[in-house]
Amino acid sequence: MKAIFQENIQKGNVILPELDAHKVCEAFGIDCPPTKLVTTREACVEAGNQMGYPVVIKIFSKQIIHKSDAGGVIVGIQNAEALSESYDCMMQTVAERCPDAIIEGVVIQKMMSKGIEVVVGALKNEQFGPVIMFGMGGIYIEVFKDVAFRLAPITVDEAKRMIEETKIYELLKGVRGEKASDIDALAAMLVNVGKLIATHDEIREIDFNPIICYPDGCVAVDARFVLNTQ
Amino acid sequence: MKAIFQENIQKGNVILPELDAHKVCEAFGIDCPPTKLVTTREACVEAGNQMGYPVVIKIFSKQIIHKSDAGGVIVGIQNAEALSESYDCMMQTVAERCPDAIIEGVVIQKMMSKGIEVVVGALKNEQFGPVIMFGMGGIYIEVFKDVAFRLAPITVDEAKRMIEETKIYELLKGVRGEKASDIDALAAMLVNVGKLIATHDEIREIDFNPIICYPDGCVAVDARFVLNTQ
Amino acid sequence: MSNQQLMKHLMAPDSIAVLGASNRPESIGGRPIKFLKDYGFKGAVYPINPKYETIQGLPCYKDISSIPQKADLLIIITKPNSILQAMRDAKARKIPAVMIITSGFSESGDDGKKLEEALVTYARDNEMLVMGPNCQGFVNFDKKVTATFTGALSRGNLQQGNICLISQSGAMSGMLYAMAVDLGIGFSYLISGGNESIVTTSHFIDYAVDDDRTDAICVYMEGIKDAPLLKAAARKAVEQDKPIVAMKVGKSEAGSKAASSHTGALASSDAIVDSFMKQSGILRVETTDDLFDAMKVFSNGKRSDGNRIGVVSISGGAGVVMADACEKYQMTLPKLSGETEKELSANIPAFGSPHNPVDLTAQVLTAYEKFYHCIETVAADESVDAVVIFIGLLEHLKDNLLKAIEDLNAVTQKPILVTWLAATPEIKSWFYEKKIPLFEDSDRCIFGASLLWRYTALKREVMLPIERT
Amino acid sequence: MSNQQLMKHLMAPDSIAVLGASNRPESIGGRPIKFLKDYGFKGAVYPINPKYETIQGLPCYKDISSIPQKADLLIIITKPNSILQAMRDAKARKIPAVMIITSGFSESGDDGKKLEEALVTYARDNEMLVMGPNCQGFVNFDKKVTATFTGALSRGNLQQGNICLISQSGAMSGMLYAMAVDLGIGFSYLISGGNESIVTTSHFIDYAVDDDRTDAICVYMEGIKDAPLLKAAARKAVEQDKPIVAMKVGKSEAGSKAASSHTGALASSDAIVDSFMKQSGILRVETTDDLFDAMKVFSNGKRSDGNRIGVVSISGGAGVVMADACEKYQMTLPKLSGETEKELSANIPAFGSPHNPVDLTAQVLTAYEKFYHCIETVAADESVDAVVIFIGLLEHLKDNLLKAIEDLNAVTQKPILVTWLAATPEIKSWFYEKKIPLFEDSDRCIFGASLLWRYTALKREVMLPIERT
Ligand SMILES: CC(C)(COP(=O)(O)OP(=O)(O)OC[C@H]1O[C@@H](n2cnc3c(N)ncnc32)[C@H](O)[C@@H]1OP(=O)(O)O)[C@@H](O)C(=O)NCCC(=O)NCCS
Ligand SMILES: CC(C)(COP(=O)(O)OP(=O)(O)OC[C@H]1O[C@@H](n2cnc3c(N)ncnc32)[C@H](O)[C@@H]1OP(=O)(O)O)[C@@H](O)C(=O)NCCC(=O)NCCS
Ligand SMILES: [Ca+2]
Ligand SMILES: [Ca+2]
Repeated sequence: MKAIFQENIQKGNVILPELDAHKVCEAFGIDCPPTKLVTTREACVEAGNQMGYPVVIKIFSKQIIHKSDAGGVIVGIQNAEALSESYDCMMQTVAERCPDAIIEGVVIQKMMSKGIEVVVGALKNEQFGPVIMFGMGGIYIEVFKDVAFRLAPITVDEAKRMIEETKIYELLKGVRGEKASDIDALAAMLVNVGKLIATHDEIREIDFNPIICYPDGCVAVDARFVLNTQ
Repeated sequence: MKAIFQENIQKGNVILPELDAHKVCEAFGIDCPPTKLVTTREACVEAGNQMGYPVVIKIFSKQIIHKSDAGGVIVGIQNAEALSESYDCMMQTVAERCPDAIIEGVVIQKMMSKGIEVVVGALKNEQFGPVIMFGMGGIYIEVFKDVAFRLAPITVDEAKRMIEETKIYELLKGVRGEKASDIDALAAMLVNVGKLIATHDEIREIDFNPIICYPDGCVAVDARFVLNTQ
Repeated sequence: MSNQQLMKHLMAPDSIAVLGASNRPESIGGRPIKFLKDYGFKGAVYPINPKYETIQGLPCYKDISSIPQKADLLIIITKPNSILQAMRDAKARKIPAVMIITSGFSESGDDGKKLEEALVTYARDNEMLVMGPNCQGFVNFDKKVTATFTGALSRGNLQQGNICLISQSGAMSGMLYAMAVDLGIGFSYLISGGNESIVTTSHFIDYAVDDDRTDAICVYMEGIKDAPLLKAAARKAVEQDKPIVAMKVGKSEAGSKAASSHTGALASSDAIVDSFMKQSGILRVETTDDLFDAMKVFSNGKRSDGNRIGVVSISGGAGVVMADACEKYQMTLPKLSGETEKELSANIPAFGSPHNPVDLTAQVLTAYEKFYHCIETVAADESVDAVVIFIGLLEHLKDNLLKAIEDLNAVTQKPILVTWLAATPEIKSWFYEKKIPLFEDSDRCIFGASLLWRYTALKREVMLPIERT
Repeated sequence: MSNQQLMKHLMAPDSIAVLGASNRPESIGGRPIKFLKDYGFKGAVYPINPKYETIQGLPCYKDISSIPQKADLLIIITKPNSILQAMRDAKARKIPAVMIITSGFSESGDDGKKLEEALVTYARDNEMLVMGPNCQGFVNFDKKVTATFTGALSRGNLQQGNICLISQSGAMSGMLYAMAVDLGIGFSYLISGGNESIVTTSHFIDYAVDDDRTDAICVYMEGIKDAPLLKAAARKAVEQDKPIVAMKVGKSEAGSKAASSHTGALASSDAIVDSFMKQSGILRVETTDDLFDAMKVFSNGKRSDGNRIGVVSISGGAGVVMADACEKYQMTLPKLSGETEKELSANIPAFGSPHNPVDLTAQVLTAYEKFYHCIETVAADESVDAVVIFIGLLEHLKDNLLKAIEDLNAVTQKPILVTWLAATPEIKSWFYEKKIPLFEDSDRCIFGASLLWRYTALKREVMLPIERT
């Protein structure tokens, strides 16, 4: 675990790359969408079949910053045939548009279905040490400030109280006859994020934005770790 | 105008059918997505080309209540070719699944792009008469109760104050460098909805949910008129 | 006769008959007579009760027909079943206005409802003005008309002033009055109309807007009976710059459950009343404390032009509290101009602060001139719409401080509000007399300032020409 | 020596030396001497000042070395540059604790900061306890230690009780005390520690938790200096069931602008302090009024087991206001049991209501037995966690009403809170004496009840066994 952070800090990375972030999450029991780095069309299709459709593929290359502009992102791929075609198509387009880039492979990821979006974050406060945050997702968070904070680490009970403190909790409980989200899973995730920030000096800030909540689990779609590089 | 309501009330319709609702909106300067009832594949494609892609098509038949189950809804059609194929495909599936239904045609509608979702509503209050409502869109409205009310009709100034009273206004103004939504258009729509409810005894309640706001206009994607049928 | 002229018989009678008057001064039937005598009502009072020759020293009459002269107002305090006959007798005696204290009408079951309907029909048919039934009554402070049995008047003071207080709850009316009296607030009218079978709160408000002695109208409101009249009266009030402030209770009542739309589910009756008030120019507040704060700031005729507050404090600590309160009540603490800060710097020791919220330090307070100069400098700054002065304890410096505040209040158009923590009774009385709003909590003081601004904003909105539609 | 024993020298000294004592009783150097004399401090007081033979009638000493006996506490009120020497002299004289009122240290520029650093270094090296500098001082009400110059004590009362009030703002400390005194609240300690260079608010809180005479600790807080100690003290307080209530100001201060994440942008320092308090079991309130309400409810040792309030009112109107307030403060008005309602129905006239909020009507109040029976019935209902009684005016019935309330308070474990609108001074004093929380606004009363419940909930959360992780 430490190794991942140290390595990236030595490289001068302020932000942990996606695949490393996934590794960290996995080690701390934080679910992310199934994601895999592949280097052949066959491996890609096999991965797609394994994780189930729809999937997204993204080009993996240090030289390509703006993946979309390079034709390096294809979303909503519904089956193996389309995946195979998309793979070829992406390789061709990227090669045309960025002839100098070294292509290390393609990241394939399961596309997550709709659910209730929330945010989980963490940071180090000078005075109080590690702090975690829970709040509503999407663009609304900055306007409604529907967030709760706690000093980390926290217990499951504390995590639940954090969730209950927000208004988004009403939605997580299920309104208008909709199924309730998996609040146990969400609380467990908060506890885990708390452990993570509390035990790693290398991390400065964490943003999971959004986390999608389902009746049976919740998944961190975007995991952003800001490292302590100085 | 009156005629549309009277006709539906005579038929015992509590809810105004979509195409009639669109007519009412048009007459009152309330933008809806371009929508057309067509009866042939050619007319459908022509309509699609005219309104621009992507489009949605929906079967139009009094006998079919659950359109989706009958294969009577296809969304995300990206071009003329796909539209033509989709039309044929829908006709065939619907005919198979609902052999007894009388098919009056197909409704084609432009698919709206993402924007900020708000809600506009109106109703008649026993004591105070016509009332209009403005608020945030989506599932959040019931939890955050981010709504403003006014007795109708209202002026443009009052409409703007209504909008400014809500927190969603912060988002409409544009956060994080995003373009502001067209608040003038939204205010004009509120004024028009106010006129509509204030001048028609036939209407009991109105829900425009959602209205999608763009930097250049706003569109009522779903217009629901509840009629006074007693 | 205009509504206003008719209402005058009720609200400003020259002579009053009391049916069911009692010789026991502490009983419901005895109190109005006692109060009319004690507080010096100048007109004629005719107690009516077959049991007595005299009541509390006044000649008593056996029935309405026996009173020696026409009365403007008949107060009725007899059993419900006697009311209709009393109305007929009043009609025969050409008494234009009747106030019925008696309960047992629409508030209590079907029989009462029928009785009230009969009463209303009779009054309408005969063009008689009826206040109540089931009402606490009213006080006209200028004419010393104490047509009420509220225990609040038993305390021995009739505090006259420019606030008209209307309470739809009878019990609350006396309590609010008594508390406001302790806060130094004076009244033009105190009114509680009971069931409002004919004369409604809207009528009282309409009447008060036209009343010369009333500068602001404060209402404890449970519901609105006559919305169009209230709207018209509120419009008139806005034009005459008389604030109407309503503490409307029932916020927590649930919306209609049977709604068939999203809008219907969200539109609670409270939300709709709220819009009505906003659009009519009625300022809504939430608690009785809020209502008292409104009385404080609107007893004083000054108005605020904006939400920018210049704070002058004797302590740095208070500044943070003020900033918190400003954020809470949507007020701001503007940056003062360069000249203002320079001028302040020249007068404040280095451990103070010339930035808003200005920290004078205790040192500046010992001399009238220095203190006056500082608060005057802040008040004169163009970026400031209202001045808040924060003081605590320091009763030994009160002569300087009060004189400076009074002098500033006289020369500036801007509202001056004072927070004086732990003020002595003497200091409080001084502020009450000068009608300079005084608060004992900075949060409440900023709230008071916010009421001034909210009223101005509301007024502007309601006054906007209709053409912009 | 344990921290608590060390702190005793400072907080409960048997003898006090005052360096810079003055013969002018109204000056900063004169007041502590005056107060110690006036309020009857039993220990030795040694004024030190080379200018005088005697000070305010006490023998005066020319320097620290000359005092006849060891002092527990040295109060310093001389110029900043004299402090280090005074510390050395105190050390030589084996004085364990020093309180420095003088300003001109870290609060005022770089020179002051250096002076304070030197002071801290000296004190640490020599294991001396230092309160201040730049502090208002403290009062130990039981021992009559008035080590303070606050003007609040010039009013001539030392109101002893069970609340420890700590204010990080010196000016606010006296003002809060004076206001609380007017609300009938009594104190164990009044403390303001200034720059907290060595002894911090956390130390004071820790000390107060262990103090037998303190039942609740109320803090006016600007910032936290020693979070781990505060957390430990707060934990101890929870275990001993002593509420710590903090009015933490600075809510409006903006979050860090330089944040590189979403979380960072939202995590204002206030939000983080807020979580710290929640997790430590410190109850946070917002305004000074809130703080006084906390003092009222926590002066009384009763605790609430839940958020369900049984309201007994003399007026139907008050019920709506209570319902509004309950919604605002997350309290509920539960349905009473069938038996309770039946019992109430048998005692209340038909125009009252046996449903929560119970409307007794004025009729029930005239007899002690009936009133007592009704409030006792509500208090006994299992669905009720706290009882709120609403009264207004009615001072002529006070003997019956007060006796019933007192008797109920004695037999029930549940908290009794009273809203008495327009209560007379006599009625107020009665409540102050009985330590039954009295409010003059129903909204505030429900807020007070909510504090009781919030404290219980917070306590339960903090006490939860850690194993559940
Ligand atoms: C009106 C009310 C006070 C009368 O109560 P009461 O005292 O039981 O009734 P009484 O029959 O004794 O009448 C009261 C007085 O009027 C006199 N009276 C009775 N009938 C009368 C008549 N026809 N003509 C003249 N006087 C009459 C009685 O002699 C009595 O005087 P006394 O007290 O000196 O003996 C009572 O019915 C009532 O409504 N109370 C509630 C009032 C209230 O709360 N209003 C709303 C406030 S928000
Ligand atoms: C400490 C302070 C009050 C001294 O102020 P001052 O009156 O200007 O100072 P002085 O030099 O006159 O000293 C005060 C007294 O101590 C005496 N004194 C001075 N030096 C002394 C010494 N070395 N030993 C003994 N006594 C001494 C003086 O004679 C004087 O007594 P007097 O008033 O009877 O003449 C002042 O510096 C200060 O800090 N004020 C602010 C205090 C404050 O606000 N604290 C924070 C509250 S939140
Ligand atoms: Ca006037
Ligand atoms: Ca104790």
